[in-house]
Amino acid sequence: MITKTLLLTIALAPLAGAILAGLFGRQIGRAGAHWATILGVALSTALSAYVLKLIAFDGHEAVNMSVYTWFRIGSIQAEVGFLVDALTATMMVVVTSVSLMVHVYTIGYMEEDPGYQRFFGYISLFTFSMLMLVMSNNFMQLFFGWEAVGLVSYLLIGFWFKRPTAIFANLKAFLVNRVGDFGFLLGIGLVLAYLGSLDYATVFAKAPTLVGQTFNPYGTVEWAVPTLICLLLFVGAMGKSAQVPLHVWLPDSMEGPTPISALIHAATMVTAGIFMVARMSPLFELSETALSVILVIGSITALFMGFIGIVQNDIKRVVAYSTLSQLGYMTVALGASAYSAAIFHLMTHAFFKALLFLGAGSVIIAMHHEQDLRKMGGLRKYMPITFATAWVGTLALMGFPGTSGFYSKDAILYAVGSADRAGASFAHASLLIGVAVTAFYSFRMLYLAFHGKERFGHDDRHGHGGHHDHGEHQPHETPWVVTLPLALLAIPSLAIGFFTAGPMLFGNFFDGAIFVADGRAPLAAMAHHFEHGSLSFALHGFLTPPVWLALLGAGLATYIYLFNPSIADRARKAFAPIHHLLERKYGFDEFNQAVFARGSVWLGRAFWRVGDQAVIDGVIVDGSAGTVSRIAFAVRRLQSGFLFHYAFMMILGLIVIVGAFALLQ
Amino acid sequence: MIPLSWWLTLAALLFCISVAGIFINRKNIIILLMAIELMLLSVNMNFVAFSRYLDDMAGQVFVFFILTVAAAEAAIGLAILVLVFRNRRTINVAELDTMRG
Amino acid sequence: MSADWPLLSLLVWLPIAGAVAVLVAGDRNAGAAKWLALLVSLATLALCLPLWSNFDSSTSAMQFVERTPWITSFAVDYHLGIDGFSLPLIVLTCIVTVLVLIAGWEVIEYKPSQYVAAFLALAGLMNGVFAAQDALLFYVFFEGMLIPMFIIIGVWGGPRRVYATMKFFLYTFLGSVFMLLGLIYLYLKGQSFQLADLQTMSLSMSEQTWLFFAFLLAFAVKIPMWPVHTWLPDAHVEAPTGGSMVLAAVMLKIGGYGFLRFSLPIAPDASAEFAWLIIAMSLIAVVYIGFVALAQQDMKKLIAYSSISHMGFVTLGLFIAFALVAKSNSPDTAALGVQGAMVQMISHGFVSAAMFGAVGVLYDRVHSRQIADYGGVVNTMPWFATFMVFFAMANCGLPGTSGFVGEFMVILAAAKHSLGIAALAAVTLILGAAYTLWLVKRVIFGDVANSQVAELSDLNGREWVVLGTLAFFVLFIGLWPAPVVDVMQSSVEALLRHITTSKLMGLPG
Amino acid sequence: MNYESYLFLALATLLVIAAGAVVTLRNPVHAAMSLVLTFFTSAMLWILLRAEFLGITLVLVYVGAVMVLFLFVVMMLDINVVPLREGFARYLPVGLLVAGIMAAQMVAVLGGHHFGLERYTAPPAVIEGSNTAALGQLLYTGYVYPFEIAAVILLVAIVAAIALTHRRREGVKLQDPGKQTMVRKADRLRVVKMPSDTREGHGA
Repeated sequence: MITKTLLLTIALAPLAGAILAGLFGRQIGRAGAHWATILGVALSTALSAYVLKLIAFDGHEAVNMSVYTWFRIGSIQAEVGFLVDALTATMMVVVTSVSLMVHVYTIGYMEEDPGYQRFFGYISLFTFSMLMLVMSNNFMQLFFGWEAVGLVSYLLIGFWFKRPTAIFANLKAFLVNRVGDFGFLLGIGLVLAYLGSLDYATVFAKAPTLVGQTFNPYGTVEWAVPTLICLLLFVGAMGKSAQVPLHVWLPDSMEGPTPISALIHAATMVTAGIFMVARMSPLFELSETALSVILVIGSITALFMGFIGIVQNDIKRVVAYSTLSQLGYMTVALGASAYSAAIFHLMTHAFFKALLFLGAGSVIIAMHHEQDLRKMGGLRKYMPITFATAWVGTLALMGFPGTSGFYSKDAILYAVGSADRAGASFAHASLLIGVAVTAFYSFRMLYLAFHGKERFGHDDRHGHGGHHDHGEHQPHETPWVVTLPLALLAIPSLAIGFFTAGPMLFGNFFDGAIFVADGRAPLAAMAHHFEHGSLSFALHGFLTPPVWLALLGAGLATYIYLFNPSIADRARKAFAPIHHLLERKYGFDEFNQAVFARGSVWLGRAFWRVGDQAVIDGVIVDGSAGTVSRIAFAVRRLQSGFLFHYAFMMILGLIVIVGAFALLQ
Repeated sequence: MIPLSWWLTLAALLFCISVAGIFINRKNIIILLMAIELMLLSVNMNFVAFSRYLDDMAGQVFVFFILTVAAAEAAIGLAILVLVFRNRRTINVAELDTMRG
Repeated sequence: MSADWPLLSLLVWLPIAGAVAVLVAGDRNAGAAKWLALLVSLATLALCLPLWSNFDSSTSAMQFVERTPWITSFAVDYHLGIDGFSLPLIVLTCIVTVLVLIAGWEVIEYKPSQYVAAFLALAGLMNGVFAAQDALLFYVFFEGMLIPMFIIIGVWGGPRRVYATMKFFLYTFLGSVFMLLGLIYLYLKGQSFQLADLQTMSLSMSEQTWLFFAFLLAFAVKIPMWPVHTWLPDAHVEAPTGGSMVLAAVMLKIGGYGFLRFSLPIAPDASAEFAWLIIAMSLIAVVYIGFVALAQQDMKKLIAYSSISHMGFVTLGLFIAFALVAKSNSPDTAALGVQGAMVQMISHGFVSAAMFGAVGVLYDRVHSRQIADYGGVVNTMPWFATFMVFFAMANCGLPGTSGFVGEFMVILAAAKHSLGIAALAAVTLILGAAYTLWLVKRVIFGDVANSQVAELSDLNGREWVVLGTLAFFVLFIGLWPAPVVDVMQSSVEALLRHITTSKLMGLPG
Repeated sequence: MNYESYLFLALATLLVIAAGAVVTLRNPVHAAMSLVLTFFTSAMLWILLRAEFLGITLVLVYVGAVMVLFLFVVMMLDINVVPLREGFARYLPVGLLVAGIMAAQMVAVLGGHHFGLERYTAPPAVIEGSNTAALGQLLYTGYVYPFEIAAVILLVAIVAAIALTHRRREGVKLQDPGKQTMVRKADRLRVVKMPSDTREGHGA
């Protein structure tokens, strides 16, 4: 039975761990810190799994309860409460399990880092915030979780605060998230304005009343209210899930330690936006235009970020851009009203992307914090487990039939294919190309890192060989603490799709949580292929275009990077302008930096110099004081001290008076 | 017979002469004091003339008081003059401008 | 402690008597003077407990009323009383005074007893302002309050303190003179200075307009609103840490409180008429000042500009209530707006006091306020850095901290009225985060910048108490604002009922 | 035009010339003397106006006291006249011009039109009773307080004049009879023990 105490323990266990590790880190020592947090998160994972079992298998109906009233003003009230249904349960399990893996992994990764306790405190605080976000039953608490997660990602990206690039990246991440939150808050404001409440239940119940209403910002311009609300909410999702205009912070967030890249910037936080849109499906279903906008933006992100992934040389950046591209896929799924497919892809992606990130982290440990793919190669001999798990992750990412990635990605492709919304065809095309691109860059990374000749050899060792004793420069497998999570994550990356595809996509797993307008059946096309189980669907997969494209991409990569590396260089010279464009990430960063960062500082200085100091202070405040003293000085000269001047003035006065008297007579 | 206007014109002339006096020699305090005495005299002239033509003794009473005040004023004026001379060794108005603003 | 104690008079006159006692103790035994002052301030804070517990939040009538004739010839009474609006502000004043005394303990060597006495007097006068129900008594406290602050900035301030304190005093004084004119006019018209009478007196539209602008000038300078704000950065930069904390925490709120007590109830129709003007000025304050804060090089100036930007929300919250009530007749959202303004005042009191306290901690060690002189403070002062990041987050309105509550309510209320206003107001989310976190990046994070930062020592016990208490309040209101909101709810509703009934009633326009 | 008007004209021109001399003469003593002449002429004019008491008072008070004071002061202070006259030539035209304008204005106002004979009929040639009696009558009844105040003013003027100019100059030998009488023996007489100088050898 799901009770309030159960849910509270799930949410607060990580918080307790965080407080213990964060504030009392020195007292409880390094071991104490990681045990406290791991126990907290483990407890939370177990209970979440129990809750998922109750809801998924024992048919426990959704729970919606309020913990305490945040504030009540007349009819408007905001509470802190929990809504646990299929969607929440899935997300809870995904968040807590990935967080647990990352916690265990961090023991190895952050071994010699001075901020050990602080790091553990932060990641369990993150788990708490993510759970609050996921489990909330009203907009206020959703926004609380939303920003708390942004805060923790700020703290974690800037964890190594000595590195100037890190503290630049975390400021940038927070500000871009805040731009998203700006739209999000306005969306919430409109929801309150038009539906009078912040609570999901009442909002979703009254949602249909929005359909006819229009909002005219100025003059005769009419905007449909549902579209406006949904677009504003989606701006929030764009900020958090890094969709195209607001994606700039994700690649930079690789400055943070790898575990958080896995936890936050692959599995959980970036998916918050997708979760939010899925949770708000009753609202989004009301507005056709909003969904097409989501569709278009998702496809742009998926395709163009994928292209950048090809030219990246930093192992973490390749995975980061692949995350961006996969998020694009999920957004497209949302756009096609296939919310369940999006959540399904979110879940599978969480596992295999976390796997790839942790694998990359393990490679980085082995290479003594060397992240450049061009200095790696042939690591398969030294790191068998990491190599194997990396292969599993790559296959899942590529969507090789049978792997979980295959099921979720195909679901999205089918959904987009059958969607008859504006922009669906463009989305379908870009996703298909995206499949090939994804396969290409993931295999490129795989080969550069693990296959081919060892480029970390002895020639450039002198570069920073100093602090290494020469005997140990051979990379070796990372300790069990690192490889165990890799193994544990590899299992769901392969199997979870196979087992859960049926119930999640076509069963009534999400019925209570996700609402799809009755006219639309996005996954019908796929269902018809799926009658006789996921195995046959997998085999059938080989006959479908997406898999061919994937194999094509993989083959191309294999040919170039294994057999004939020179092609890569020739290609780079041949398509130099395109390569340059991709290198500079379409100029987003330079543009933002120049226009927004320097622009606003310049504007601030202009306002301050001109507005405050020159106008208000100079003219009005000191100005008036100045004129008074100037007048006073002028009058002062009248009193010259000479008697005759005074006499003259008296007499002139007399003449004037007598004159006036004479004239007036 | 002498119309009242002649008297008033005479007094006005006197007054203007003293004003001219003040304008002309700006430097010598004594002449200034004398010019002030002259002004007072012209004022008294008017008073007497009016009291005569209006047949009302009040004018003359007033002249009486003006005389007393004028005398007092002249006395103190000269006392101050003496003091200024003692301290500054000069009574040239152009050099006495320490009391400026 | 039943309610028969003259709580409010005690709250007002105990600190002032304490100030006199401390002055008598004099500089000879400064230690005794400081301990006595702390004792008095703690006693005053203790008085707040019965005030809060005996306060009946269900009614909006004045409570703990004390009334005795004072100047009989002009019907001026010594009339004290509090309702939902005054109570939280009085409690805020008492808390901040105690913290400020602790903060300035060792730092002030020059005439410490007078420094401490000035703060006690200031506390008493501020309590007086919040409790006065007689317009003239309010004016006396309103002006009296300037004197201790004038001395605090003038004597213990920084290099340009004379210019700053003179500007501060004249600016506020110019504003309040017009208020006095208004009050006198009202007295002549209604033969009474009691606030209750003034509020119910029927006034023609033109009278109301004149009164509205008289009050507007007085309180706009105090808040400070956009065009008349330039005194605040100078005053803050030159004021000592304690002075800055009190100035930011409480004195700015008197402007907002003044709107609630005077402009809105006495001239409702004029307020409704000119609500658009105030909303425009507040939005300019939020956006324009936000950008100006971005370009600051001096920490205190940056925080001063940020508090102007935050106070823009107060006036925005108050005056949207009119538009909401008039146009889309949704009293609840209007109440949300006014509640948002009040909570924003209280939370800004704690947050800005904490930020100035934090800068004070750095200033006590390095004697510089320039951002360029710092860098990588986290390496040598980890605990201070934790506090600073927490308060920075509160300053840019992170949910879970009190900074968020006020802005959240005001933006939601604004969204009901017009999306454009809400959008402009919400810009503070981005700008606030930008300038605050950029400050944190340059000062806290990064490598140890110079030798001074290298030998910084972390917080001592005293600073722990100050920043700890403020952090507690910021977090408490952030996580559970209900108690503060419930106390004010009935007064807010009463105010809204009052300002929606027009005062014209057939009077010539 | 009868005898009276001729007399008036003569005296008036004399008065104007004397007044002109006061302001234009170089030497202050000459100026003082011409001021004396002015006062005498105006006294005569006042008597013409049947205000003989005031005429006499004028002569007594002004010429007697004030002009003497002036001369006394002028002679006491050895004023170097030259610099005092510097601006004379330069400002003469301005002075005359201003005086001229004023005179014109006043004449325009005080001229015949307003104060001519038809407005103010000529007073009776003969008045019974003495002017002094009438003045005294009025002074001691209606204007008693002002009269007292005038006396006080004079007293104040005297005290002020003395207080201002009086100075105690040190080094002035003067006797103080009071101190002289209070002297005692000890102040004046001091008994000193001296060795008696016998004839041979001038003492031990």
